[in-house]
Formats: sequence, structure tokens, C-alpha cells
Amino acid sequence: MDLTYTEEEEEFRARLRAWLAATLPGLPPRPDPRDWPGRRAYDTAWQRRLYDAGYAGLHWPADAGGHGATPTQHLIFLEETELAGAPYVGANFVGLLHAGPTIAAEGTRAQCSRWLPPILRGDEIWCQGFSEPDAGSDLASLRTRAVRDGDAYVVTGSKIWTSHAEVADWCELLVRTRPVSADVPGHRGITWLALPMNAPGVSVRPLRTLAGTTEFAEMFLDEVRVPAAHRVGEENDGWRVTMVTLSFERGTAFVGEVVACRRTLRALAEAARGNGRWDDQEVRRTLGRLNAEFTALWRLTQWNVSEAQRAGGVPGNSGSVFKLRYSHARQELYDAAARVLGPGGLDLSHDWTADRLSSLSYTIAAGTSQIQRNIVAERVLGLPKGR
Amino acid sequence: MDLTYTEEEEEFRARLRAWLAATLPGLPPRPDPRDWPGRRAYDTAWQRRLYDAGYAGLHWPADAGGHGATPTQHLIFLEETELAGAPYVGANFVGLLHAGPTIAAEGTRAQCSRWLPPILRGDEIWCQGFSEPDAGSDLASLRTRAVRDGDAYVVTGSKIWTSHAEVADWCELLVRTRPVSADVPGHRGITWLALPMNAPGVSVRPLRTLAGTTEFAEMFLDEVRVPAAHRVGEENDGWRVTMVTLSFERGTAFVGEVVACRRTLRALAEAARGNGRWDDQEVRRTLGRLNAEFTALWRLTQWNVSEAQRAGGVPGNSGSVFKLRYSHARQELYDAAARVLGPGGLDLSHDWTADRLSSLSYTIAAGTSQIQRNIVAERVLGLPKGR
Amino acid sequence: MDFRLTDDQRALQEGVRKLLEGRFGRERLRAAVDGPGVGPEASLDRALWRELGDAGFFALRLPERDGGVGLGLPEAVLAFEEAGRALLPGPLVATHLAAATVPGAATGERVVTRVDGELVEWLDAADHVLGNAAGAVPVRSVDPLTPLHRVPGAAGGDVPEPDAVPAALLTAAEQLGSAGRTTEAAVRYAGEREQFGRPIGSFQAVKHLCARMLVRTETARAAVYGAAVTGEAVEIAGAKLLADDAAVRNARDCLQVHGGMGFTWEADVHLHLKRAWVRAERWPTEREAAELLAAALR
Amino acid sequence: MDFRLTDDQRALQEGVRKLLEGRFGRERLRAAVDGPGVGPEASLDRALWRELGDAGFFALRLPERDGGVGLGLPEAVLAFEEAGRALLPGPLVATHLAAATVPGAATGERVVTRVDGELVEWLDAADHVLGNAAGAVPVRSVDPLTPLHRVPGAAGGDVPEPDAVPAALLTAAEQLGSAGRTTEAAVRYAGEREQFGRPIGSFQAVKHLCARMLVRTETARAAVYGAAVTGEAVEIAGAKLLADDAAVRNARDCLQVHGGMGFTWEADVHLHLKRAWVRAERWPTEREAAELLAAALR
Repeated sequence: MDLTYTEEEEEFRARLRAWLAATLPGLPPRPDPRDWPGRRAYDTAWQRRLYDAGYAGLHWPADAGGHGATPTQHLIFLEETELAGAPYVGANFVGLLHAGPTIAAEGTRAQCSRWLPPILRGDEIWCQGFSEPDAGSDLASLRTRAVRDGDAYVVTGSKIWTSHAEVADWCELLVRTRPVSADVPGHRGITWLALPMNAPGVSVRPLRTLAGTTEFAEMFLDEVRVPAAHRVGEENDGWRVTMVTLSFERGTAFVGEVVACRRTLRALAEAARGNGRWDDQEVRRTLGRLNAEFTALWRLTQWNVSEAQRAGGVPGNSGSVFKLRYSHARQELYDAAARVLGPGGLDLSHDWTADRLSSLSYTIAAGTSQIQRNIVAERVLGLPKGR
Repeated sequence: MDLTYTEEEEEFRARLRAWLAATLPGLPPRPDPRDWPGRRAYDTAWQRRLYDAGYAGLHWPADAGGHGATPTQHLIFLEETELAGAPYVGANFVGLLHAGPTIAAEGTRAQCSRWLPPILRGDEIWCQGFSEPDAGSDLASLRTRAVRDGDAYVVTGSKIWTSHAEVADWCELLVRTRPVSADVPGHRGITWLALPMNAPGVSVRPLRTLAGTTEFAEMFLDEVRVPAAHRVGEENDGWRVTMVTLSFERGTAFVGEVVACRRTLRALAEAARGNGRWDDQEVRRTLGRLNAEFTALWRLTQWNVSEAQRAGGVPGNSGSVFKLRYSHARQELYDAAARVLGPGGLDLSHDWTADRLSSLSYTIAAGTSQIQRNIVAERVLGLPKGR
Repeated sequence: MDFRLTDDQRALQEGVRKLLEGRFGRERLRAAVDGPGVGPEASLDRALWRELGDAGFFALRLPERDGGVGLGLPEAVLAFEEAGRALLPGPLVATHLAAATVPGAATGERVVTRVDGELVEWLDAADHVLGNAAGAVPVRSVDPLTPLHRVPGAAGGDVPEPDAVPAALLTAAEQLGSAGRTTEAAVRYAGEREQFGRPIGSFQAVKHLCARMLVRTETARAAVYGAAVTGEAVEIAGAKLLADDAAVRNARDCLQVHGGMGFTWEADVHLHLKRAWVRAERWPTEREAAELLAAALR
Repeated sequence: MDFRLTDDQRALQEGVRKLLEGRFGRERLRAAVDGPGVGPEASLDRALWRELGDAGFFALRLPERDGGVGLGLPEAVLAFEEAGRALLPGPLVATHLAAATVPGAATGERVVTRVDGELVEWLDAADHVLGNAAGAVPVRSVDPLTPLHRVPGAAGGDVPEPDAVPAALLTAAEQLGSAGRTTEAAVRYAGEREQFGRPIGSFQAVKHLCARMLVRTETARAAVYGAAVTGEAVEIAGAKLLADDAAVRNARDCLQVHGGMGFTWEADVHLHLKRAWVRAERWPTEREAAELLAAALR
């Protein structure tokens, strides 16, 4: 049980910190959240700076153009950038954390050299076309169909919850290439394709969330031709191709968010001391309990990263334990914020009120808490599958 | 929505109150809880007094020897006896509230005249032999076997959670008379028998609970001969026979307990005011919230009783809603008691600490909360059965 | 004792439900939510307001000799429960409470709001304000159908004005209606939505979420109806506490049952949650109610 | 950074587990629970105590030059976690803490207890008491394996004695062990017990209870191990808070999974619950920990 960092890790941290201190003041102002082209430009410019400074694709393998950093270095990178208030990965998210690693692991040499460098340089951004209106928790039931026609697939269907679709260059798309039947379970007939977002037949419609914003979009595909050369992995093997990357998760997925929550918690305490709510024992102790909660979540992150560092890749199972606890804790954090704000909790001008609305998705997105509990019960605890 | 009582009901209440005031001071001291014969004698003596005063079998139909009281009168009876600190139904429970009504509804004339009057007079007491070690939530899977042999059934098996078995005269027993098969679901081959507890082959072993007491027993049946004349209803029809009584529940099942909880809550507030814990906002507000809770549970009781009064019998469904809320509220009440007592909560000399231990069974006994939620979801809300 | 609804009460309940379904059904609701005048500039539908007046919604408890319907708190609670189900916008409670004192309120000709703690709903739309709203500043309301102003320093003393107790009860009734509505919505969706080849409502986890919602609703119903009959201040505080809890938690569970769909603007569930949050801030808040209920334990 | 257990730590963990399985396995536990000397008269197994001493349980953190094992808080936490799993009785924390100061404590020859808040465990069995137990009166302890005395008026000031912080950590470790043990017990029972023709662990409701138990255990584990490494007082308070919660709630969920069987004296689950209640009353209680953690938010 060692929580001290090696000399090498501390050096890495110090260099990064110095670079952030020198770089951040020179950044342009953040764009309006509704200005998608502005956001793309801002996020990719930041990615370019990371690239130039040698931080792009930190955790990617060296032969994919990355730096092969350890999970611990990645943790340090995410912690320090969050602490410094650096821009988020934003529009580069899918490329850097999902599509890119998938291509690196399963793509051909040609595919790697076509798609990876532009991701690292911030030249191209990717979005994700996995979920469908009728395939949410049950992703394997997806219905968007692709039919082979010569050297292309013809794709028809619709996708949902696609972030940055309006400004993405590419979409990592899961399509059904073999119909489900008694012999073919849902996850067997799926194929992974790289869809150029400017292909004829692709249309995008912003999806308004309950927070009133349009962070997501729906995507409609009407006989879109995707070259067969854009297929990563074998036909009908897309489920495995995708899961390869999911199991590549190294315990760092929520590092920035946990750091941010701890900062928010301190700000809440300060606000409560300022507006008198601190004198309410219930409010005060609720903040105290959340302090225990987020400290533990930080330690749990360090635990998972340590496991990943040695064992190579955290099984998604510890990820489920973490996500269950974290998503509920984060919702409680914003419930606590509402109690601190009192009537002000109804005012959307407070970031915490807007964040409270966004936090409602945490127990749903990327696997509902119900699905996560199934995973923990069946895969970690070994309880029998239900019928 | 009328919560006022009729003149007739108020008269009933006044008469009962006067009788209780005159009668209770003359009662002997309560026996030691471990003295089973003493408890039987005390409980049956109380039943005899009720009988002499015309309160025995209040809610039983007149032709069964009862008074055909309305659910509202029954509610008043239970409320007033609890408020006055009268003895509980105790050892008479199964006879008065389950076996008796079952016999009244499904028994022959001869069976009624043999078994009902002694119940009402407190001459005989009954216990219940339903649950088995391997048939808890899934009662229909019970395995105690009865084989017809001439004019008797020969019964072999074991039962558990049988209160008052040590001192009971009779046991209402569910036995399997037809083996389960592909064509015969579990609840089809069950028969209801009245077992004389002094029959050869019956043995009883006290069952110690986590509270350290022996409120329950296990019962072992080794080739016990039960006369066929002791069967109530048809052979293999015992499931329906039993359910008839369950659906006879008139919303009054927890009247005394809710009244008692409200008294406990006031006592907790007094204790907290006395020992300084009242100044802890969390403790104080927890008691306030429980005040809302038990007031609502009282109103819910009145609601269910009103439904029963008009519709004749509350469907077990409102019973499930009530029981779910009540059993959790009661556990919270004793958790709150522990907070009021502080270190004293670890001291078994406090009744509240002992009661806290007993309260742990509320979410399990008579249908776990999980089973109750299934009932609510499937029978009240009409959600599809799981597979 | 017969705690059930009388035939007249059932008829009233059905009448209000029908009226609101006709005049403020889902299409009208969505038009209001997605219309231009949402947020601080939300405008009140005056025609609907007068129609509510004509139907006796505001004059419900006025004596018949004063042109009212001559009914009591239980009937008002039933009407407000329906308003909560339908997400009917506007300062309904204040206008109802002002029926006897503010001319035109009873008929729906004038719109009345009131200062509740530090908040005033629909200040710009109102013709009359109960309480002192001087210095009120607009707030970017979380609920698109409830414009809010905040009156700095208005958070009153420990003793609320006389209207506060019936206002709390009627608010609780609205919360109850919302809790019932989100329960129904969750159950319906759970029965229709299929995942893994079966309706999600056949999964025990979803089933139990729905069962918990019903238990909350029915407990809150007993509390609210009981408080309406007795009219006791402490019982009303308890009813508000339980109804607030039921409305907020049911809306969240309903959202959870709806999964991603529940997170969209098009689903109604967020409107229930946001309105429930707004109503939970009305007096007594959870904290205030718990204190009142504790103090009453003697 | 490598937060995982080192090979030595794993070996220690396994060693203590084996020692306790051999010397205080289930039969020995049940004999203690069902034996004559339970409750206020419970007697301590002196032979076992000395064996613990021999194994270095008490001298774990003493420097080797003083005859100790020379290890640190993380190793002590692993040992106490095992003690919690095994429901090992006795004033383990106090004797461990007294290893350096009370002669004979390190070797298990003398039994040391301490006053914690208003309570003292195992007073009659102890040879030495840390703190002032004057006027202590016996209590009918809810835990059959932890005799208790209460010292009226002993509930200290806001500043606990120096031992209090490591004591809190070791208590949290015991709670963690108990939380892990009840999780395993629930999972095992859920896999074996059949109702409705299938293991109850195949029902989602039971499955999710077990999953929640594991999440509580693993979160508490991260908190306790982290606090052991840093040794910071506030982090230790947080670890105690989360471990108390995990131990108490897991015991209750374990009881629920066991159904009626869990309510029997023969099942071990009530022993875990009662011990967890006793440990939760040690400093800092939930309330005290929450206040410490709040005050640290700057």
C-alpha cells in the first residue's frame, strides 16, 4: 500500500505543472456552450497544444503515436490538468479515448496511419454511433442495418446520444450485418465501421436534454455508403472489437471528475459558511459525509489505477463498483448544493443548479445503475444469471 | 372523506373505555416472558374476561359466535385496548385471527361447534403450522407430507416459526397430499388439517431468535395420525381455504402496533428532551419526520378500514402497501431510539434496544419486503410477471 | 367514519380531471413548454384562468351566498391534486386563497400571487400580490413553467401568515397529484419498453422501483387527505413533508425507469421534477416541517 | 504509487486469517456465544490472548528493537480487518495500542482496555485500563461477546486523547472485515437457498442487495487502506464513518437475504450486526465524524 509517487512520476508532474502554468494564461476565452464550431475549434486547438508539447495520446502505445504512459502518469496528467483548470478533452473525447484505441488495437497498419495521427494532432474529431432509440441498456439489440454492396456497406438506421455529431469528421459506428435469429444472438452479427460524417445520407438533429441544452444529437442514416475498407476488424466481429477497448479502461475514467467534485464540495462549504446554512447541523454534516465519500472515491481511483498498472487493464468489474458509488455520490453532491443554496437552488444562474440537472444522467448513461448492479452481482460476486 | 365516528361508534368506544377502566386494575401482574404456561394462563384469562363482557370474537360473524362488528368497531376496539394498556391478544392470536375465521368460513357445522366456542372463551389456543425451513417466501413449496390411511392422515415433516407451540392445543396445519409434478403446481396439492398438539409423534423445540428469546418454535411431525374429520375444506384445496382468511383481513392488522409506535415516538421525544439529544437538529428532525410517518400510517389504516367497511375485505394489495411502509418505518423508529439513547442504545435493559432487535424481523416475517414489492408491482400496478 | 371519497367528491375529481384534460392536455402543456414565452417571460393563459374561475376552481371554498361553491378543504385538495397531475401552471394556490379577499380572484378575472419565504411565483403576470414583494428580482427559474422572483431578506420569522397553512396543504395536494402521475407514467413505460427481449417492467429492479413509487404515493395520499379533513397545522406540515418527498423521489425514479428517454426535454418527467422542486421550497420546507412536527411531539 | 498490497502484506493477511481460522473458527465462536459466560460475565480466553501475543498481533507496530514486529498502520489494519471478519472478541484495539506503554500488553500476558466516550469494553476481564473508569456501572450489552460498562459523565470534550485516532482506524478496519464477511455470507446463502425453484440469488432484488453490499465494502476498503497509509486524522474519521456504515448496513442486508434464517440465534449474522453497533459507538460516532469532516472542508 504505497501512495507515494516515484521520482520519475514526480518529475513528470512537475514538468506538466510548469507547462500548464506557462500555457493556460495564453488560451483564448472559452466559447459559448451553444457555439459548436467554436467549441470544436477551441478543443482541437488545445489538443494541438498538447500534441506540440508531447502530451497528446499520453496513454496510447508508442507504435500508435502515443507515449505509452503508465496508468499512474495518466492519473497525474488528468489530476493536474483538472487542478489547473485546463480545458477538457471535449470534442476529442471519442477519438482519444475510444475510437483511437480501438483502431490502434484492431485496425490495419493503413487504418492506423490514416486515422490516428489526425486524432492526436486535433485535426479530426470523432463521434460515437452506438446507442439507438430501441437499444439502450441492451446495446446488442441494435438494428441499424448494413448491407454489403460491392466494395461498400449500405447503412440505414438511426443512432442517438451522439455527442459532437454536428462537428465530427468521423463516427465509430456499430451496425448489424447479420440478422438476429435463433442461432445468431444479438451481439454476434455486429460490425464496426468508420463513417465519414460528410457522406451523403447522414443527417444530424440536435437532441435537447432536460437541462435545456443540446449536448447530444440524433443521427439518421439513409442508405449511406461506407467503403468496406473502413471496417475495423472482421465482419460480424464488431462487438468484440468494441469490447477490447472497453476492457482497456485503466481506472482513470473519472479522475478529472472526482477532482472537480472535491473542489465543488469545498466551494459548497464556503458558500454555506457565507450564507448561514453552515449553522444547520444537517447541512453541515451532509457536507462532512460527502467529504468522506469523495476522499474514498479518490482512494478507490488510486486503487484501480494501481491494479491497472500491474495487471494491465482494470476489468470492467471494478469499474462498475466505482461507477455505482460515484454516480450516486455526485447526485448527492448536487442535492447538497440545493440545500446550501435554499431558494437559490431554483435559480439556473447558479452553475450548481444547472449541474444538478446534468447529474441526473449519471445513474443512466453508460450503463444504468440497475445494469451495473447486475454486472457486479453476476461477474464479480458470481451470482447466477436471472431467467 | 369523513373521519368522524357515528354516534353508535362513539357509544361503543365509551362503553369499551369504561369497561377497560374498570377491568384493567384488577388484572394480575404480567407473567415473565419466558414462562410459557404462565403466559398462556394470563392470555386466556384475559380472553375469558373479554368473552364475559361480550367483546370476544368482536369481528366474527354472529353465526360463528361472534358479534359481527364492523371493521370500524374493530379498529376502535384495537385502538382503545392499546391506548388503555390492555393485554395483547397473545396466545389467542392464531385462534381468533386466523384458524377461527378459517373454520368459520370453510368448516362444517360440526367443526364450527367443536372448535369455535373454546377459542372465544379462551379455553383452547391454536398455533400455526405453515412455514417450513425450506418453504418460506415460497410457501407453496411446502413438503410436510400427509398420506391417507383409513380415516386418518399420517403426517410427517417439520414446521418452523410456530408461536405458542409449546402451550397450544391445536395447530392449523398445511400439508402436502399430492406430490408436485409437471401437471400439479405446488399450491394445488395442499390440505388444511387441525392437528391436536398432544397427538403422538408431535415434538416441539423452542427456536431462539437473535433477540435471545424463544418466541417461536420448530415443530417436528413423525407419522402423526390426524383424523380425516379434522380436515377443513376438500383434500388438496387447502391453499384456497387458507387464502380465504387472508383476504378476510379488514385493514385492522396493525392498528395496535401503530398506536403503540406513536406512543413510543412521544416517549422518545421526552427522553431526548431529558438527555440533551433534542438539541441535535438531526435527532430532533428525525423524530419530527417519524411523526409525519406514523400519522400518515394511522390515516392509511383508517383508509383501509373504510374500504373494508364498504367493500367487504381489503384486498391484500393495500395490505402490502401498508406493510411495506410500516415495517420500514418501525425499523426507523428503533434506529431513532438508538440515536436518542446514544451509548445507552447498546444496553438491553432499555426496552427500545430489545425492541430494536425484534423489529429486524418486520421486513422479513409474513412476506419479505421483496415479496411485497412483487405483489404491489404485479397485482396492483399490473406489471408483467418476471420469468 | 368513512374516509373514502363520497360520490360527490368522486364526481368533482373526475370533473376537474376532464376539464384539465380538455383545456390543458399534453399538447397544450408541450406548447407552453416549447413556446416562446417560457422562462422569466412566461405568460399566463388568461383565457384558461377565467375558465378555471368559471368552473369554480378558485371559488370552491367560498360560501354559496358569496357566489362560491361552498365546499371545503377536502374538495379543494382533490381539485389541486388534479392540477398537480396535469402540471397546470400559474399561481393557483394564491389565487384560490384570495377568492374571498381580492375582488376578481374567485372568478379568475384577476390573477393573484403571494410571497412565500423569499420567493414569488408569476410576479409579472399577477394583478395582485399577497405579501410584500418590494425589491423582488427575477430569477432564472429551473421550472420552465414557473417564473420566479426572489425577494431578498423576505424569509419570514417563525410564525407564518394565516394563509400559510392552507397554502401548504394545497401545495401538498399538487405534489400528490404529480407523484401519482409519475407513478402511472413509469408503470406505462415499463410495460411498453422492451430490452433484452422483454418489457423492462418484468425485471424485478424496475418492478420494485415502481412499487416504491406507489407506496410513496399512497402514503402521501393518506397524509394529505387526512390533513384536509382535520385541517390541523401539524398534520398539514406532515402531509407537505411526505408529499414533497413523494413528488421529488417519484419524479427521479420515473426518470430512472425511462432511462435515456427520461433525460430528454421531450419527456414530461423533468417538468414534474422541476415543479416538485419549486413546490418543495414553499413553506414549510422539509427542514421547517420536520421542526414543526418535532415540536408537536408531547 | 502502488496502492495494492505488497507480497509481505498479503502474507501477513493470510497468516492472520489462518491463525484465526485455526484458533477461533466457527465452532469456537459458537461455543463462546452459546457458552455459560456470555453477557456481562463473559470471560476472555486468556490462552487465545497469549497466542495472539505470540503471533505479534499486539506488538505488530512496536519497533523490532523493543521486541516488536516493526510494522506500521497498514499492516495493523490488515490484521484488525481479519479480527473483524472472524468476530474475534476482546479489547483488541486497546491492548494493541498499549503495547508500548503497558508491560505485558505486547505479549498478550496482560489484557488492556480503554475508556471510549462513556463506554468501556471488557472492564472486568482487563488487567489494565487506559483512561479513568471510576464509577463504571455494568450494562446488559447487546453484543453477547462484548461485555460493556458505562462511565457516567465520561463523555469527553471535543479533543480526544492521542490514542483515539489510531483506535478509530483500527476499529474501522474491524468494521471493514465484518462488512466483507457478511457480503460473502449473503452471496453464499443466495447461491444455495432455493425458493420458487431457483436460487434466490438469481432474483434481481437479492442480486442487487448483494451488489450494494460489495460496493459499500470496497468503498470502505479504499477509505480504510488510504487512511492507514496517510494516517491523517480527518481521513481516518472518514474511514470510520464509511466502515461503520458498511458494517451495519451490510449486516442488515445480509440478514434480509437470509430471511427467517437470519433472524435465528444460530445464524452468525446477528453477531456481526451487534458488534458493528458496538463499534459504531466508539469515537468518532457518525455524528462526530461528520462534524470533523465538515470542519476540515476549507
